[in-house]
Amino acid sequence: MATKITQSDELLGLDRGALIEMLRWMVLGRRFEERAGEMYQVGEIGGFCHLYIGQEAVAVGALTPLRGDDYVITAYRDHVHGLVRGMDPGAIMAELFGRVDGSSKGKGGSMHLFDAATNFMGGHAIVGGHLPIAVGIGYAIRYRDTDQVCVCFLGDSVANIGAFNEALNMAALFRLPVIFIIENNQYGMGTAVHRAAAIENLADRACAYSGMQGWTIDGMEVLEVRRTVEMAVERARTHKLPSLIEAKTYRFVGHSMSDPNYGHYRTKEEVHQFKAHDDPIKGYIETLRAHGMIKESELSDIEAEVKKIVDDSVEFAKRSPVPQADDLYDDIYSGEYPDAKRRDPWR
Amino acid sequence: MATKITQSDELLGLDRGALIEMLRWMVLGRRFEERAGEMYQVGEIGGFCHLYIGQEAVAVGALTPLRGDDYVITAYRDHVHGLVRGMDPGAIMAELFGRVDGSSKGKGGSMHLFDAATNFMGGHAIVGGHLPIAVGIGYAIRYRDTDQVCVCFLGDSVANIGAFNEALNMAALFRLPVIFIIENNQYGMGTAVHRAAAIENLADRACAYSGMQGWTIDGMEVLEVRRTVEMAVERARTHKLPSLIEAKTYRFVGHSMSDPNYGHYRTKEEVHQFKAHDDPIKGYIETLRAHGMIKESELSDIEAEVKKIVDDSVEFAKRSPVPQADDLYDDIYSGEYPDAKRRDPWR
Amino acid sequence: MAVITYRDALNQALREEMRRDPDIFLMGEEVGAYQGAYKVSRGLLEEFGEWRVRDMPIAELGFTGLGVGAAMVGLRPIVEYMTWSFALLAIDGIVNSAAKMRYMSGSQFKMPITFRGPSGAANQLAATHSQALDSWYAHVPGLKVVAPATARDAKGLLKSAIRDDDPVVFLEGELLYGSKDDVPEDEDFTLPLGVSEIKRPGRDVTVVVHSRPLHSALAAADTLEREDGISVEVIDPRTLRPMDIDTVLDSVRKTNRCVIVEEGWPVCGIGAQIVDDIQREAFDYLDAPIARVTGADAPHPYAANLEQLHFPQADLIVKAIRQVCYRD
Amino acid sequence: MAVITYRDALNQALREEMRRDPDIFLMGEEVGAYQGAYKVSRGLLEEFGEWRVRDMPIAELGFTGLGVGAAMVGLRPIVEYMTWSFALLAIDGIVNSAAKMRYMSGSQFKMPITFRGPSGAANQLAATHSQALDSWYAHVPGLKVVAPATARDAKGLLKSAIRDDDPVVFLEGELLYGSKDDVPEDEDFTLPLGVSEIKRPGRDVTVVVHSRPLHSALAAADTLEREDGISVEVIDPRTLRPMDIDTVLDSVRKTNRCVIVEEGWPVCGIGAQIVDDIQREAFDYLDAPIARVTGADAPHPYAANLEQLHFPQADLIVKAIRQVCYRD
Ligand SMILES: Cc1ncc(C[n+]2csc(CCOP(=O)(O)OP(=O)(O)O)c2C)c(N)n1
Ligand SMILES: Cc1ncc(C[n+]2csc(CCOP(=O)(O)OP(=O)(O)O)c2C)c(N)n1
Ligand SMILES: [Mg+2]
Ligand SMILES: [Mg+2]
Repeated sequence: MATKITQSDELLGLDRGALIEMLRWMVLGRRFEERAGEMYQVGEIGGFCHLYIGQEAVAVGALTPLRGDDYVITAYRDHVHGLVRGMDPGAIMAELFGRVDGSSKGKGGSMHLFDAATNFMGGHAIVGGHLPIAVGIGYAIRYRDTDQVCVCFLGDSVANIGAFNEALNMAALFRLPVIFIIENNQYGMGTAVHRAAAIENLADRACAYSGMQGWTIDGMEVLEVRRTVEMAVERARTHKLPSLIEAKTYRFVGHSMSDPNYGHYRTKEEVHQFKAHDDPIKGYIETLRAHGMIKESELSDIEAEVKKIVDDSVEFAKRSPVPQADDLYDDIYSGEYPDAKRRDPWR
Repeated sequence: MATKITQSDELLGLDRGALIEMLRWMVLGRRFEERAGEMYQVGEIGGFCHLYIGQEAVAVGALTPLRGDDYVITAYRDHVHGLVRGMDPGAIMAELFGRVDGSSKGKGGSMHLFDAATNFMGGHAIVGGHLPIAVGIGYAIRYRDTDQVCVCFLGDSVANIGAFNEALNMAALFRLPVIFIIENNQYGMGTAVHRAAAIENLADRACAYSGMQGWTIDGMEVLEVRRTVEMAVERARTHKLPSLIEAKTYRFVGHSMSDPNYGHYRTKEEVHQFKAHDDPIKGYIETLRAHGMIKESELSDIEAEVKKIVDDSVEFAKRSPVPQADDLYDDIYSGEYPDAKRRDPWR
Repeated sequence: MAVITYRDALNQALREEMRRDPDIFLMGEEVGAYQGAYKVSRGLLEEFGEWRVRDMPIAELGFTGLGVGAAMVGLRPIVEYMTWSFALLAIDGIVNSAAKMRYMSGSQFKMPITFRGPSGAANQLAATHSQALDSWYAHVPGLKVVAPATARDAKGLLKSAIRDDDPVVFLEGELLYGSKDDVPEDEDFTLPLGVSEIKRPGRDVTVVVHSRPLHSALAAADTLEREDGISVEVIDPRTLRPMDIDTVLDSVRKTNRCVIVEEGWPVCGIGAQIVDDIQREAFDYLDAPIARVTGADAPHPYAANLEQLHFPQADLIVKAIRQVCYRD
Repeated sequence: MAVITYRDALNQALREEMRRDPDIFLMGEEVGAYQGAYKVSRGLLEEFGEWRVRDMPIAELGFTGLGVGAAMVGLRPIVEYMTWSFALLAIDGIVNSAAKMRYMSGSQFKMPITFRGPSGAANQLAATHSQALDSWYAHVPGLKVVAPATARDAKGLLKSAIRDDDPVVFLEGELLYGSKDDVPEDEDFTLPLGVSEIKRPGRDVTVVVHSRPLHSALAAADTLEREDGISVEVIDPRTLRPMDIDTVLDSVRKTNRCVIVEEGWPVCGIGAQIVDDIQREAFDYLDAPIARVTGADAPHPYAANLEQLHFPQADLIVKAIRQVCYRD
């Protein structure tokens, strides 16, 4: 395990622009999700909608050090990963609204965001289902002998499912440049990690795969996440070795929009405790302040800028039309789907 | 990892009767399999038939310390486990022949032996498929609060499949009295272990599950296997803790009857080397001799006794009739299968 | 009798059976502390304790096999899938281990296990979370498959499924949990597996339909009665394997026309099998080809309007019935 | 043209396609060093090296997903299952990841992947190793499903499957690998997906059959011609999804009688769907109910005599044809 890094360290040698850029992404992630939650409440968004509020340091710390030609893949709690990867906020919001200008033309929804242009490979809703896909992307990288990497985010519960073992074993066996980042937000839905996983630190499961390095880090500190991921990227890009990073974090909201913030499985106090004392955005602002890296006016500038982006995304989504009936049978096959009418005389 | 035990040690304090009993089981296993191989060659046995020749020390060392009310489960290379567990040799041979007096009335075949009377829970042909079943048996033991244990044998390749992670995690999480014994015979079919598993000693994967103890031992030494399993049984019976034992062994024959003894994936020399220098039966006889625990006449007595058992099993199998056409539709449901004729007017 | 929800009917069935037989236990994701993802298991952990109401890690294959193992040694597990869509990961356990154990062991081991959970689409859960694979399970000898459409059926059939010594795939309707119905409070109330029910008697055309689309079919029948004077007989097989096709055949021999409705995809669906059975056994009674109304032959889209279009809605059923009655 | 085995025809298809396109790679258990469990991939590791012919750990779900990921970034994976029975462990990867990726991403990602391997029973492999789940795959929108019965079809269709931009489930016959046939050596030889072939023309009755039972059906046709003077038209759809049903319909409109044969279990099988299609589109042409001959509605037994009984053998097909021709 790496030595503990704290944000009061040397700020990773990043310049002020880069440091503030990270804050901007975190704030955008937070505000976008808050708005998505509101839009869900008013019925513009449906289905399962899993918000990322509280976990922003993980996606931002992990994605900012990547190159544009690297690959990123995650589970269903995917809006902020998509945003920080560079997806158009309007395309995401429109997707959540189920509109044709959504990233998947309204067909994928919240859990299935994709963006080929930014190598954002989804948005996968079956727990563990995307780990082997990440391994396949890593395989293709080695197949083509490039120095790209693939970053794969996963929830804590994934450490207990079968695909985890298969994927990590293959990644280590074939020496693939894949970085697995467990976002340990302490619960898989309503189940505390220790009630599901027979191990204390999930990253210690790296021990089962030689060549795999494990790190357990504070996922509330964006710079710690970034530094660790930078080390993992170096291992992957240069040495073709996979890593397993466990970022300990917390979700401030319910599992999905249909789950209350607290309830049977965690107390109101616990949630408030985290919000008050372990908010990754507040913490990062403190660090920047302590180093004199941010002016107060910049904070409000960021908020204003982000608000406009989010407002615009909602406007864009609202203006976008819903799909047409015929779209139901599009996007199934590469060509026309010849059987549609035969199988379906009534629609 | 446990300290290395050698057979020249104190013979585990077993009396001569018990020591010779173990030899008898090993010889029975060997001769039974040799005969099964012959019966396959002459066409009395069909399908896939996986022989255990070379691995006898594992089953015998692991099963002899168990109680009658413990449970045993394994994969498709299962004849000898069934035998040593106490199944009737005739019922096994008849099953291999596909006859009604077979343990499964001829319906299961070589890969699917079962014996409810001896708590022999199969005989499972899908790699990894029986690990969760073993966990369920362990769960039932705790549910009923008895001090039984469940011993689950698995091949080396199973360490790389998903069910392995799910099963071992659950066994550790719920503290189940399950002992997983990897029979590492160095190949999964034609794939050397190191070409499939990104770890040197498979038992080290116990590190991923707290409460799970891992041991890597010499699976060619029946007393070493037995001593280790005795320790694991104690952990399971008394402390409700699971174990993962890796017994390093070797199969002297092909993967199944349709695979030659050596070929693309291993050399003739390698096989001969093992047969000449690491035969578990020869080695055990040496140990017994060195300790003056066996008379030469006893060796031939055992061979004669075993030969008779095997001969009788073949006789029994030959005399047993093949199933009747109507049996096709039996054993599907607990009651009559009412739809059979409607679905199947022609048979 | 009391009017209760489908959810509560299932809860009653679980509770009553678990009280009756200490070998029955329930397991699955979030069934305990969280009170069930859809609250079907509400209160059971408190009453029966953690060994009988067990929260599982997300490991569908693993806990399916756990159930199989426990059943082999005499317990009677109930395995809840948070949704049947996730059972795809466990399908080897269901099809190879559970369904074939009796056969492969020559009846040495029975398999009294119930696999249950919500199946089919809910609201906008999109392609991975919406499938109704009823016909897959019905395809497999060794399984029994049950899909109740009402609270009463849910209770009576779940109790029978739990008491059954064979593995039962019990498909609940994700969108039916809130639907209400008169349900007997009697602990001895059960409904037999393998018996169809005529949900609405009629003379002119037979509609065969199970699970949620039953309600669309009943609505369609109302419309047709009112607008076209067509009298529709609606039959719910309720058990898809083994299916009581005789009730369907009797009806078709009377009405001479048939429409089959299901939520799943069309190709090799439940309806295809019913068509086969009818044409084979009542060929001469048919006055028109049998029509099928199914879920669209497409993955499930997220967008609300497209998703609605995917369902076998009442208006489509009306169209189909008019056509088989030559009224279009 | 050369007379070669089905196995070698597949080997040729793989080799030719891999030579043509460097993005194609093959993976699976024992495909490399061991030369293939059934020797279909013989010699390929030597020619193409380990990145293009990759031995996999026993991790069907994992390497299926590996293929999906590689396909998403532009490679064209061929995933070999040692047998399709083991693909049950990977079915979430096939059905949720591969089949729906294009839909869920709004066509941002295509899925040019071929899943192949032996399907159905071999000799006495018993219940876990013998299933023919053709109808399961045919059920799923997003998949294409191919099941060749001859060496020629195997080569021509596998090449097309590999070139196809959609996920193709390619079901080989475990007992067909040794069967021989005239196969074009031409590298440009392909056969289109979705086209049925009349394997034997006839006048009196149509038999629809795919994969290994084709040969039983042809044998049955010979018997009937000889013994009963019944002229049987045998059609092999070859592609089960999308199926060229028009060829079948044309035939039935001519013969007015039909028997459908398949190796899989009966309930919701391929034949059920063909029955549905025929009765819907050629209802008035049928002079008798359509009959089906399928694998027995039972798990596969080990005993040789029982297993033979499980198959849709020629004698059963003869019986069924006689019945639909009212000659029994
Ligand atoms: C295979 C599977 N089983 C169950 C579910 C239902 N489910 C969705 S999210 C979830 C909890 C996952 O928790 P975790 O991995 O910790 O991620 P988090 O939601 O905390 O980000 C469950 C059980 C699923 N999507 N897939
Ligand atoms: C899930 C699954 N995949 C593939 C197979 C085919 N198969 C049968 S045995 C075997 C090799 C297993 O090797 P190992 O676990 O080391 O056991 P051993 O045969 O050496 O005893 C394979 C690939 C199978 N039975 N199940
Ligand atoms: Mg979590
Ligand atoms: Mg092995």
